[in-house]
Amino acid sequence: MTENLTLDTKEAGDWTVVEARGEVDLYTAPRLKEQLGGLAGGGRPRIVVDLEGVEFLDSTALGVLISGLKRCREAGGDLALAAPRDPVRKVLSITGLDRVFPIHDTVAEATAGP
Amino acid sequence: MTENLTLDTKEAGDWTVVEARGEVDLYTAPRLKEQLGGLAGGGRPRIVVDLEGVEFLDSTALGVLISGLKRCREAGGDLALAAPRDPVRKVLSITGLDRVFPIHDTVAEATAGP
Amino acid sequence: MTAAGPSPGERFTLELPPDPAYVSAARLFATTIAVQVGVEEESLDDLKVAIGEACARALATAEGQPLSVKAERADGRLAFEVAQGATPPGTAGDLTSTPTPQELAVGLNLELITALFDDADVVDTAQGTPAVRFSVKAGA
Amino acid sequence: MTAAGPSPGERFTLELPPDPAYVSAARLFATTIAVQVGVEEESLDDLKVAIGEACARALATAEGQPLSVKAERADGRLAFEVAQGATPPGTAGDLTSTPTPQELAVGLNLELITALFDDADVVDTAQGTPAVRFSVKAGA
Ligand SMILES: Nc1ncnc2c1ncn2[C@@H]1O[C@H](COP(=O)(O)OP(=O)(O)O)[C@@H](O)[C@H]1O
Ligand SMILES: Nc1ncnc2c1ncn2[C@@H]1O[C@H](COP(=O)(O)OP(=O)(O)O)[C@@H](O)[C@H]1O
Repeated sequence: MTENLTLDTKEAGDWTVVEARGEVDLYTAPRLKEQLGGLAGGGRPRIVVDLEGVEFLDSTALGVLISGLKRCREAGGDLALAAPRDPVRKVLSITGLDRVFPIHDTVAEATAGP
Repeated sequence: MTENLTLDTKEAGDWTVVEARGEVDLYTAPRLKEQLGGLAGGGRPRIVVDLEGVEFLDSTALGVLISGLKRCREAGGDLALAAPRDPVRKVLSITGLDRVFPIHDTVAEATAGP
Repeated sequence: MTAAGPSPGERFTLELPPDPAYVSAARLFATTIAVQVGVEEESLDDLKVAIGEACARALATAEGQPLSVKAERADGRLAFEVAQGATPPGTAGDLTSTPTPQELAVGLNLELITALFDDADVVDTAQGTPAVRFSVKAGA
Repeated sequence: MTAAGPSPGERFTLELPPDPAYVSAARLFATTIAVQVGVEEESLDDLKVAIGEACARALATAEGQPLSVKAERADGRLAFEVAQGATPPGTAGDLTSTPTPQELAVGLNLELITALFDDADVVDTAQGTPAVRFSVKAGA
């Protein structure tokens, strides 16, 4: 089975940066969900999802990000998105989710917050 | 319409190097045929087809190369192949055409001949 | 067998097992055909999104049926049709519970497709089954 | 709708207009499915060649019929079937004349496919029409 999505995690102070690369769709999104859930439930509820390497993102992926956001906020943290490419930005904008998530141009900007 | 094959021509003394890149198949091969026929019939019957950038080559392409070879030899020239990648080499070998065409590892080697 | 370009009225069909693993193949099919018939590059990302959402909705509404994507090139457009099932997309259930990502997604499927393609619609096909349809401008 | 991998007995179908322009889409379809079901990377180039030759032979033997490529994943293998026409591949005509590239090619179609795939064969399908068949080892 091919892996169309790779996920890498690194820590930046209180924040955990989840670097996604490839396609996040209904097939690959469950792995992202697991990753976000593990962090939010494991005492690391401040997450930046680095979308720079994401070429494609579908509604299931949006659902995973929304549920990740809720779990993070319930745990006193937050979930921010960094560096979405134009096609991903368009999907976020159409669904109005660009007003739900903190969106930053760079990971550094996202993790610089309070 | 996309172009899956690009062709560039440059002269090297008596030789004309036809640099092919992409896929040479039943759809794109007619353009190669035209190119080779024009050279063989136009007083430039010593041709090296540079296959380094060719990812795929089918039996129609082989037919075009064979008819090009004939036209070149009829006009007192030759048609050599340079730098075929492994998959292309395999197709040439299965069909026995590796014994029909002069095949060289590099374009320089091909044009160095007498 | 000539190298002449494709002519109008051409039909393209793809059927795949109803598994999320193959939706990416459906997206690739659609963009490959689109490129070949001269759809502008700016439309390809929207096309990928719409095909992906239509397939996701198909998986949610037509359990066990193959994923089916058809395209027809006619009148300067490339029209897509993605078969859907008769089952209404999952009722969200207990409204006080947190929706699953899949539940959130089903609500977004059509929203995204219609936002991206003006003529997008869920229609009944000649076979009496519903399908998502939309079209994109093809080359000359 | 789970992320579980595909299960055995899966069927894949592609139909395209009978035009040389679309044979590359058929090759891409075959390699995409192959990658997804775990066919080894070393086999992908051979697969591309065989699908391309089978489609070329289809265009030469079944004028006007859609290009049809089917695949079935079962018993750890991915089996391909490319529909062929009943017309015998172009008789080479006057043997003293120089064959056209297409005529040379038709002779090579099956030679290449059978050289690359041990089980390659031209068989009669259940519909009574011939098809080129061959299979490749799939992943677990
Ligand atoms: N299908 C959707 N489309 C767009 N935005 C959504 C969707 N589902 C949820 N959201 C957004 O995600 C946020 C949290 O989801 P929701 O379940 O509606 O809120 P709550 O946390 O109050 O239950 C909301 O602000 C909402 O705007
Ligand atoms: N279908 C083919 N498969 C392999 N080799 C071929 C094929 N057709 C032609 N050739 C090779 O190309 C060369 C020229 O083709 P051919 O028409 O057979 O020779 P001639 O120039 O004597 O008419 C030959 O040496 C032959 O080996």
